[in-house]
Amino acid sequence: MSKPRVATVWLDGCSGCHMSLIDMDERILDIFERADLVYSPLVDFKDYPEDVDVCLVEGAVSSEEDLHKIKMVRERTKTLVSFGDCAVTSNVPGMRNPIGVAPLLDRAYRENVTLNPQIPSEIVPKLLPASTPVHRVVKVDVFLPGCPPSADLIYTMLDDLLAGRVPDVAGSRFGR
Amino acid sequence: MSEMPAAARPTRRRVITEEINDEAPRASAYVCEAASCMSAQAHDITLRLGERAAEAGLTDVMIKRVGCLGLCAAGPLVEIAETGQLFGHVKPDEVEGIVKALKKVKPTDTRQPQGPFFEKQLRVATENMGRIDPEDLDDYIERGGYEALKRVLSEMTSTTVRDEITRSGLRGRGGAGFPTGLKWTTVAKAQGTQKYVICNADEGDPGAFMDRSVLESDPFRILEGMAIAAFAVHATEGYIYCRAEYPLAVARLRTAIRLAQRAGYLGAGIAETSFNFDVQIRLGAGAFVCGEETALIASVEGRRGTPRPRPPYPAVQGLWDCPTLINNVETLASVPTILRKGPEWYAGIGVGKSKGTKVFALAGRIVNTGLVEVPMGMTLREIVYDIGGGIVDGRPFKAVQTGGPSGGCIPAEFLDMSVSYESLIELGSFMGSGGLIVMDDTSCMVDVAKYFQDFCRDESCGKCVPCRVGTTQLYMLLDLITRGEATMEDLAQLERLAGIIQRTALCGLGQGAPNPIFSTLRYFRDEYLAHIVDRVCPAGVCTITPAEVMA
Amino acid sequence: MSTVFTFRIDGKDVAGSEGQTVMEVAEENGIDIPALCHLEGIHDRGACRLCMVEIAGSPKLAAACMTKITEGMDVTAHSELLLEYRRTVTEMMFVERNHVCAVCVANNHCELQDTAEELGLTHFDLPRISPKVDIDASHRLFAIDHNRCILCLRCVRVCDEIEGAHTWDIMHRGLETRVQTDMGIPWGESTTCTSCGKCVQVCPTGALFEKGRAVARGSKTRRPFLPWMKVVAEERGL
Amino acid sequence: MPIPYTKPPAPSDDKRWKIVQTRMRRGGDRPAALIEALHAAQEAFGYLDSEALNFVGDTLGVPHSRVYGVATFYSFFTLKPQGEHTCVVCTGTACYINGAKDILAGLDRALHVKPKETTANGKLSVLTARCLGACSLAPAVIVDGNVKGKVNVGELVAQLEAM
Repeated sequence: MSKPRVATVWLDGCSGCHMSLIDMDERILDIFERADLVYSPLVDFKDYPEDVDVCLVEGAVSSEEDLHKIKMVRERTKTLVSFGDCAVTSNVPGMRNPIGVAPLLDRAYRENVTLNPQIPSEIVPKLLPASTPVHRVVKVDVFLPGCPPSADLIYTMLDDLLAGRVPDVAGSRFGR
Repeated sequence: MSEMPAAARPTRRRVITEEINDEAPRASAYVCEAASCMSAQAHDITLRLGERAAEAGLTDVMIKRVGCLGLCAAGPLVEIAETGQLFGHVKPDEVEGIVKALKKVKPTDTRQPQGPFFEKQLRVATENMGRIDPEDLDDYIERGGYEALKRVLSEMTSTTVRDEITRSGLRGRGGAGFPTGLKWTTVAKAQGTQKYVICNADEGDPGAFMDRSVLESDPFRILEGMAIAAFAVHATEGYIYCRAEYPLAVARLRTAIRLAQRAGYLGAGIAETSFNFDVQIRLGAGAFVCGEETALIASVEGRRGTPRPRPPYPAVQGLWDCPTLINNVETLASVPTILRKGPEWYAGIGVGKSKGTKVFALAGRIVNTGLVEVPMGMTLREIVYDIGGGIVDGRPFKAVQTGGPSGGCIPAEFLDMSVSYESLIELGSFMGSGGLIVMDDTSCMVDVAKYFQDFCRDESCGKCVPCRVGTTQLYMLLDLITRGEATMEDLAQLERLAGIIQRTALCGLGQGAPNPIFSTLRYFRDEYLAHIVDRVCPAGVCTITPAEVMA
Repeated sequence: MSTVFTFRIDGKDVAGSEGQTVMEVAEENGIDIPALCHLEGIHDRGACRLCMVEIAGSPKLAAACMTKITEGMDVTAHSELLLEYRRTVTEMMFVERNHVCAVCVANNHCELQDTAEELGLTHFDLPRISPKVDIDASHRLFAIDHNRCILCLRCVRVCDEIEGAHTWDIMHRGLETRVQTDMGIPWGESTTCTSCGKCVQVCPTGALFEKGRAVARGSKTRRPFLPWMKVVAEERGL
Repeated sequence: MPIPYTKPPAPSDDKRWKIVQTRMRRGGDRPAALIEALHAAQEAFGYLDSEALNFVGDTLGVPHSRVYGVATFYSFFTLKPQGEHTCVVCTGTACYINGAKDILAGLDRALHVKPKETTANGKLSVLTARCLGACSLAPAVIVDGNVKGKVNVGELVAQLEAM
């Protein structure tokens, strides 16, 4: 029997959750002994493959690109994990929600820019009206809050998932 | 300025006879001067009628201002008291017909039936409504006013008064239907030397105007009811907490209090006994939640009208922490009649545990909008079709909403149900203060649920979390549904959340806020599904977001 | 001597004196009932609805902080149903304003955060309200970020009942409710504030904080001054 | 012994303060008279500014923050001056199902004024009320204190424009 296929995805987040994943130290060897890493910003795969068993999603859904990506990920994944506060609550990316997109872009690209202020239109993906948690857009199977979730929690959760158990996320909390 | 004809003295009753002779009038015209008719220039009609009658040389007629005649839809209204002939939609310059009718009245005339709107009613709390001048104490006394109080003070003890009220089976008419006798007994037995009586006239349910009409038409009755209640519970001070939105009611109450004080029916040594009781008015200031008794007390004390958890109940610890009796206007209005006619008479009316009569305000898509009082146990069909005259434009009946924002919508299949506290609760609605709002096929029930949720979130005092936050979230979910953007998960979320708010909110406003959702889901789930699954609003009320915008 | 009542909480036999609340007796017996508006030493208001308990024979839930004990009462303080209610109510507090633990001065020193963890609240299903609310940093020593306020009104009560300044109160109603100083003026312009800092100390979240503290550095040293004040007040017969 | 406390003098010699002071005295100059006093001040001045709120609070011995809390809690009190004319649109249930929404939309369309707002020229304030109890006249509005029933949006706009 082939090993379970694991992926990680990075949407609108600071990559801190991925850092915490690496913080598992030598336990990461144990995990990838038991599973194949088939897609991740940490490794060099170009496309998200079909038939992924577990995917950890870091970051909120903030742009049209994020939205497109998470829908595709959901279609190709069995167990989707909302990984860290940005994915779970929209956290820091969500702080812009009360402000609105237009004033936000104005502040960032016009008001505070002295040289040729302009709002980028082609080179960056369009922002959604609000930055939302992943489960607002697609179905999520496991929630692991934390900013970031501790390496111990990530290990326990992956360990459970790979062993086919319902993951125990007790001890996880918003923030740290 | 030219001399005004004597007849044009507007605010006196017996406009003509008073000036000319003291004999009983041969004919009388009663002009409705309650708020609804007043807003249609009813007062001009009183003036004009007086002038015209004087010009026509009628010296034996009376033009009298009275309270609500009930059939507000046809206002302004004038009634010839001797014959029962009713003139609707009267214009100030079209009073000749009434003058002619006054001329024709013969001493042998008797009141003719006025049609089912009037004949099917049974008036207890509203017995003087449309019969007396609300600013004339003598008129009230002539129709039996203060008989009950005098009997109470001369022949009865506080125990026997409470006993009679208990035996009458009277229950709180403000909504929940708590047995009035039991409440009075609790207050009477509570520890404390100082006790208070409060009349809750903060009628806030949208679509309800019973209390307003009683206050505008028969204010002395409330004062008498309060005095009897005060005697029964050993209170010496009373407050009437009235909405500031009812200026006419407040003005008439102020007049009534002044007249009653002058005549010795309020103040020290009432009716030449040792009983003291006085009443003050407190104005509300636009907060629905102040209808809740603990919030009302906070407001009378000059604070933000926020409720507190009960117990302790106000009957034990109320105004200034003293035992306080709080009764609704209609409850107190029923008291003098019950004591005059006897508890057995009252208990003989009604059905099951719902004794006596109930005043309803008919509104919405109904022909005879107005105010009616009927025995408990009458069917909805009789109220809506026989008394109410059916639906406007002959459209199909869809639902009737009772109980205000804590109530529910009852569909056509239950039109033959008899109305009582119990039957309404069984159907997922609520008696409330008695507003009946009739809806036809032009109303979308999801939109109606959203309307009430908007009301509740706007009127939430903000104290407890489930009401402050939860009502807004229910509104957001309903808004999503009416825009055609919701999923079945959203509907499940709506139901779950509604259940939690009902259980965890602090006061009746929050606990009752989900009721319109529950009842519309119970009877009109197909309309919710139409919005969610088919993305159409069957009644054509809601604006559904086009599919291409959503994609 | 006050009467002693014996009764049960979650099946455990407990005893308390007449006049005590269910919450007080539960605390004495090591039974933890979640609460955010309750704070020993100031008057309870029963508003956060986290301490709702079931009392056998009563169809309605009761706030433990405001329910006086009676002889033989049977209280259920923990059940699956109550857990669901508490989780949802906590969720409501999170989605009402804009709580972002990651950038909060009270991160890891926050009673709301703790409550969420205790109740196993891992995400929010309810729609977010995302209101635009203000931060007032006009005071010399302290600041208030309304994004993090859950309207427990501990600040209002401690300012009134303990400090006696009544600088804080609330304004508006419903979702628009905010705590405010004097006439709704900036805190720094308040003429009644004594800068005693009690409001900051009792704030369960990062809404009220000392200036100059970095993220997660806003640990509030909870000196037990409130119960002590209560004892003094009782001794003086106040 | 309580510290002796003197009531503040009226903020100016405007006669209207006398009315407010009388109403407060009738309430015993105690905190319980707060709502009555706010009613009196709003009747006298049309709205409640901070001068009036401070004066009422100081006279009755109510902390300023509490006065402000009470004044903002009740929707009947207004802390901003109103337009020359007011139009209160009833949004009770009966009015709602008989088209109160259309009235508000019509006012916004024709006069560019939303509920709780005043037109740019200061002529008209539009307010809403939770049921005026004139359900039999639905939809109803109150224009400068006079109830108008069975309102037609076009006629109402014409009437308001003519004022």
